Amino acid sequence: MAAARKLPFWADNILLPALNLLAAFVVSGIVIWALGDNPFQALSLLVQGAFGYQEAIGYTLYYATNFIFTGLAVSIAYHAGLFNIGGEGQAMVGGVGLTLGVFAFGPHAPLLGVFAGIVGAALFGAIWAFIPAWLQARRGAHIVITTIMFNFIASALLAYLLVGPLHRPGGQMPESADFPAGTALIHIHDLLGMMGISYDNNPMNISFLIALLCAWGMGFLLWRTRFGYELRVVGKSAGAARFAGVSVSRMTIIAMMISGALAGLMGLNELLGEQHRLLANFTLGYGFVGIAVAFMGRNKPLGIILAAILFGALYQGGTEVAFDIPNFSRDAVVMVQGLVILFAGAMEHLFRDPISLLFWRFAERKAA
Amino acid sequence: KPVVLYDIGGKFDKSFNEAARVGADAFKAETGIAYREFEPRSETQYEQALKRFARRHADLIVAVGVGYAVAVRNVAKEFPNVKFTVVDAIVDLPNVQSITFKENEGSFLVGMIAAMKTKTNSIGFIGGMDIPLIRRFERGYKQGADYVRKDLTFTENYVGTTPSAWNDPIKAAELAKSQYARGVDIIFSAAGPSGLGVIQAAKDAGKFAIGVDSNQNYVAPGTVLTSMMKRVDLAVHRALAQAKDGTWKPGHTVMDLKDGGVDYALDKYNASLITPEMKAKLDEARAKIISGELVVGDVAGSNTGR
Amino acid sequence: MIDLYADTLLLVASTIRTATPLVLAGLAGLCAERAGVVDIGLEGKMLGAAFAAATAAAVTGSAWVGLGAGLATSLVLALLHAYVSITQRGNQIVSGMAINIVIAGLAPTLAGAWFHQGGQTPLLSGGARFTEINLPFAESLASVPVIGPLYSEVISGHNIITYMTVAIVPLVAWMLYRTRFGLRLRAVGENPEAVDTAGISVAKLRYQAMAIAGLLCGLSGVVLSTGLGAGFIRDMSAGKGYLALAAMIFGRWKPVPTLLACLLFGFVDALQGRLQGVALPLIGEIPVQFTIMLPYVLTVLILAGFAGRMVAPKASGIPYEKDH
Amino acid sequence: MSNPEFAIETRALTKRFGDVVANDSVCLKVRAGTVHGIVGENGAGKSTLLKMLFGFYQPDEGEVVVDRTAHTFADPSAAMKTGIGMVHQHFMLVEPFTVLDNIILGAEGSAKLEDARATARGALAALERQFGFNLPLDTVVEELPVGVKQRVEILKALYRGAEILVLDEPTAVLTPQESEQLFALVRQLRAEGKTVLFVTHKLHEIMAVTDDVTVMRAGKIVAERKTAETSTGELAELMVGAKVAREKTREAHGERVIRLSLKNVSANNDQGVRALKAVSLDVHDGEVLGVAGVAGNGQTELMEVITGLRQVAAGSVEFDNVVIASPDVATNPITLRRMGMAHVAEDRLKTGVVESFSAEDNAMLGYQREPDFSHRGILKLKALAETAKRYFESQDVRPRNPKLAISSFSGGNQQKLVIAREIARDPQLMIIGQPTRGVDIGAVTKIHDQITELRNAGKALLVVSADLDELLAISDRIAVMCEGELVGIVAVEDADEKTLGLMMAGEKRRAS
Ligand SMILES: Nc1ncnc2c1ncn2[C@@H]1O[C@H](COP(=O)(O)OP(=O)(O)OP(=O)(O)O)[C@@H](O)[C@H]1O
Ligand SMILES: Nc1ncnc2c1ncn2[C@@H]1O[C@H](COP(=O)(O)OP(=O)(O)OP(=O)(O)O)[C@@H](O)[C@H]1O
Ligand SMILES: [Mg+2]
Ligand SMILES: [Mg+2]
Repeated sequence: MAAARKLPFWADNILLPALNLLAAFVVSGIVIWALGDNPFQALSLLVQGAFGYQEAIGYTLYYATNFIFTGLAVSIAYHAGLFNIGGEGQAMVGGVGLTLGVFAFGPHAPLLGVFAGIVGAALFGAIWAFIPAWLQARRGAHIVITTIMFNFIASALLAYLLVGPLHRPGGQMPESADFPAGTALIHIHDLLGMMGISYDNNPMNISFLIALLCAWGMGFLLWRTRFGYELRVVGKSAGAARFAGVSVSRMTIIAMMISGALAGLMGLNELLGEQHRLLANFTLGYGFVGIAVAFMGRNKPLGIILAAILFGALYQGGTEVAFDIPNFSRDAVVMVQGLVILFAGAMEHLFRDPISLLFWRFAERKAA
Repeated sequence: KPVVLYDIGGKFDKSFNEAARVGADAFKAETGIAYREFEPRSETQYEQALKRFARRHADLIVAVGVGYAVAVRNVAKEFPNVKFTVVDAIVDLPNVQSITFKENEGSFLVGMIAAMKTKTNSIGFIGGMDIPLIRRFERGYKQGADYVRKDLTFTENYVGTTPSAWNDPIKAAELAKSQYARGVDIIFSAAGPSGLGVIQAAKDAGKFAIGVDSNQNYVAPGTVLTSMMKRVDLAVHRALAQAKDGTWKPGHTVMDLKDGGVDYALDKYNASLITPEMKAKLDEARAKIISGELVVGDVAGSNTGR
Repeated sequence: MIDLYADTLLLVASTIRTATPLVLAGLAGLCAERAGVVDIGLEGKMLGAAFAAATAAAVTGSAWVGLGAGLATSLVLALLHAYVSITQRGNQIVSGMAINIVIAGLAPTLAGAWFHQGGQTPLLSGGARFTEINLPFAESLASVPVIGPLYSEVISGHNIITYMTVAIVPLVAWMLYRTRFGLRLRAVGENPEAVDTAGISVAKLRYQAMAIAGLLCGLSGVVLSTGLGAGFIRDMSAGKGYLALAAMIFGRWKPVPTLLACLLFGFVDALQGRLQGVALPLIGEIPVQFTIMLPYVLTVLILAGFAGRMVAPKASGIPYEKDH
Repeated sequence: MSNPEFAIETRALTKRFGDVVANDSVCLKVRAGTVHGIVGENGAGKSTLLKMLFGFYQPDEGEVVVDRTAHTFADPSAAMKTGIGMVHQHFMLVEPFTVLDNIILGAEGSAKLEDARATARGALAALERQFGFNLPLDTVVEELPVGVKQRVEILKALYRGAEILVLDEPTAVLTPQESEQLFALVRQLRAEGKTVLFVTHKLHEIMAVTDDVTVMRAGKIVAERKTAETSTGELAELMVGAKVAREKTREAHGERVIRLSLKNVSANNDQGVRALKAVSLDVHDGEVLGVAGVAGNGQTELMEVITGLRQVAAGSVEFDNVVIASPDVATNPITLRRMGMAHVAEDRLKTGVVESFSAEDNAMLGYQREPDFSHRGILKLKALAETAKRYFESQDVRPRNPKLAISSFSGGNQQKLVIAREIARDPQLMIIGQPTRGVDIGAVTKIHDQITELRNAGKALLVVSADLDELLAISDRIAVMCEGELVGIVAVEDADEKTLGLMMAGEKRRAS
């Protein structure tokens, strides 16, 4: 049983993922080649476009921010034994909360508006997650279904608000008026500017730092605090939880609300950071991809951050490829992302056995 | 080197993005000047794309779609000596040209056609999403029908609330089926690609459908009664041409019946369906609208700046 | 009164049409999970099948060729998912998601490359589609009061795949509960070790189950693009895969309840379309967005109301390893 | 079949897990038509050996000889073909299926279930007559008591034509009655010419039913005896490699403070059925109150109402004269622990520990809120590591690695850890379920000694066990339950297997 033999850390955590990524790119390359484009050009454009220059990095991390938030959201629920497919909807409703907060305080005191927005986003996201959680805990309504349903409901609600109460006066699209002047998260390049470092304009803003903070926070919460311990106990065994005096239903609700709040915070980056207004469908499926991010990151904060950056790079790099290779449409970008999830996320063991076999051959040779 | 930026619908939406592409291709065919293009995946990419091409000194950037309003405003400020033309939205800046359409006027005419053609005295409307832009089509359509006769029953549906509302021909077809089954015999759909579902349902039921944006008569001859054409192709072509011969001017142009910016489609595919009497009535109405004698109602703010 | 009756018939007919792809996908998910493989890749398989079917039909002009292509594609995807989750022991959720995303990108890409109409295939017509079949005497009987309309509106006038589905539900139930294969399939979803020690290959069983799931899901995709629709359009599955999953859970992983759940979804959806713009007593006309969210709200209420706890097959989602 | 002297013979079987040598060139000889016992400490290698005989694990070296031909079984079905049938310690049954479906699974014959079932019924009827079974073929397995489930497993094996039956700790989960029935069945099987090989930790069982016995230690066979020619003492010694004897003896007590007191307590089980009916009893300081009863007669619910895991429907539970449970009082287990109650859960894996957690993390389960494990909500990981280490040493838990997942310790070692955790805080009242289930005698003696020590130290203990010897050995008084009612309480002096057995069956009622 080769699988049982342990690989050195670097092989397990660097070599294998790299190989998987390679496999994903090879397959993508074949498809691109079949479409009549040059895969190597595409790849170099992608890497260049994702990390090649200051602005590119900015965009990459900007997209990554969304994935960190949604990935964390999925992950913390998962540790409590819950499968939250509702990140999308929670992010939407979070966006509503953010907007209300911003418009309530922003006009008078921009800074206050920003804080109100942040609180609103987390709060509304949490509330939107609370309902399915409550239904699961008290009425036994299966959380997977309810969260799916709540995605649809959220989008309808958002659409209503954006052509009704929150509609931009005279606007043609389902979107809100612009946020009051000054109620926005400061861009990283401006921040650096203040520190005298000049950096090209890009949408990356301090919500990225907030995301990192959240990741660290989740790690600390889960593995360093009593609450986190109890949450994980509930996730692993309801019986043991009761034995340990932890209320399963209560924990279910709290965990989901944290999850919802994290999903809701996605709006910080998209709305408060970049769009400066509420848009229908600003979530763009980030909530769903968050599932893949969480599992690719093995539900560990650092893993999630890395997975999120990988996805950010694919988004940004892919866009740049699409700029320059007309045939390489945005759809092709999506396909590449899918392949990466498939190889790097789902087939992580693909190369484990061959590699560890190699290792043991090598070890035995040395022994002999 | 000119650039054309579509909106999320994509350049093959058989609708107004596609029209924009047609216009650009026509320009390319005439002048041999190639253009760059890009289909964004998200609102964020609107601004990203605009900036990118602006930085690479594109001489004219045509942004198609109301969604671009904010992005163009921001980027145009940042690059004051790049020319921008934004279709369907209004941005008043010294280096931006805004072009909007009076969809309601065109819709008025197809509404009249529906009213004159219906045998069941019951006509329908199917929109993609319930948003002001779409409401304008519906308004004009209704008003046009009423202008012909007041005794019509009028059924309307909207496909959904997510972007998939524009890409869900099945749902649209289902809604159309239900309308037809309830006695509607003509449906005007303003739902992008979802509209294809309506046309197909009409075909299956042997009823009529009215296309939108581009001329969709060819999609199902004999079934597509006519199309409410929104000549984005003209707008794009004009902008490109102006930029070429230096007549490009910033400011806001409204394209309406007068300058053929909107109209109903009449071609070999539906000639047999539009009788001379109908045509006469339509011409008369058109004249009245152009002369201003007949005013078609509109949704607040559609053709005035923000 | 007559009116109401007619309206109801229309609703029921529409329900049946809308439910067809859901039922097929729901049964697919059921076969997979009953064997212990969680499959949230239904969406992707549907879309892939829809694309393949539309393409083949467009090229050959034969809906039946399209059917073959659709089934084949979905089958391949299902086996890929099986390989990942059974042989590779990968994460089944990630695998499912991945397949959904790959197809969401690949299908329009290929469509664009082959037909130059963006993410679409050409509109299908005539023999390239499974058009509605009018059963004998549908017309002549239509005039007969009560049963006439029932026959012509509800029973008659669906496409062949819808009629197939009517047969498939009992077939799947029979397979599951009346055959040796079904017994083993259900066992492997509950306690693979028991199956293994009984000398049956766990992997083989699960592959077989996934193959069936693939075919069923393929059929649901085919009906999308060649039956209910007339061609492929990007994202045309529009979340039906997830809805089917919900229906399957709602149906407690059992064929007939799953069917009912799908019919319920279909019905409220049809009802929703019917209620748009209609002024209701007391409430008056409700904003269309709220009518559109009605089906989902209703589902949640029903779940909370009397659905009670739902327990998945014990081993579903857990890759099988021999030790411990 | 021809009649070789040995039904099974293994030649130098070796199995390694990583660097653990689970079986070290084991040569086992089992005479045909006999009952053969295997004993050994937890982790001695018994289960591994059995799993290899059954083709569930493949040996790294060596081979299995059945009926004079050497085999290396690729999988269980290969072993089955040679007539070996195994009853696993953790039953291999599909809980939601009926008994019949479980039995035919994999050996259905016909592709249509009706036919398969019909033919099976016939064959089973014959088997049941031959071996005196009587199983409810159409009942769903999850509704059956353990003992019956085990018979299903055995019938399953016989139905597959097993000539040699292999059982891993068959009695670990059985009540005395059930064990008796099992042994009757085993003798019956031998009479019918079958060969039976089984692992147990209870030496008197070896004496009672086996013809030969093999002793394993650390993966090796250390002794083989004819049962007639050995004694429990010798076996115990061979197993642990040293004399095992109970040092602790119960000392008499003066003061009789009532620590725990149940007054007409009733409660429902998870299905909402009355499972506990007006039970009243007291537990005093310095005494062990044993609770006997056939599994599923309310003992579980009894422990749950006391330990705050189940709502009381009527009556009240008092601890230190405080009402801790009544229809309108429910006390959180954490509070109870702080009041000085400790709980060793009877279902270790479902309740007592979190299987996927490390032994370390399990060392604070239930006590995570105590100041020595967390302060202001922050865990004290260092303190935890030290505590776990202490537990491991005090109870001699093996392998000595607190970072390992608890699931990779044997049940016996898991139990040691749990006990260490629960006695660590010197509780005044201990509620203990199945203290030594699946634990080897070395450990059993130690645990029993600890219980007695606690008693002598004036603690109050309530011990629920399916093992009457155990209860008779450690209790002062024994309460017997039947159908949720307290049949009676007898002082250990005037209690014996027989009377208790009758009371458990609800035949004989008497109060102390
Ligand atoms: N699947 C496995 N993986 C790794 N090590 C194992 C495995 N199974 C057994 N072992 C090791 O082999 C040794 C013998 O295990 P085995 O199950 O045979 O003990 P045992 O005699 O059955 O113990 P017990 O009396 O607790 O059942 C143990 O020390 C254990 O660590
Ligand atoms: N995955 C594993 N890794 C390491 N050791 C293992 C593993 N699985 C089982 N073991 C070892 O196998 C031995 C016995 O395993 P088994 O499941 O037979 O325990 P058990 O028989 O239930 O224990 P007990 O007889 O004490 O109840 C234990 O010593 C355990 O350490
Ligand atoms: Mg064992
Ligand atoms: Mg054991």
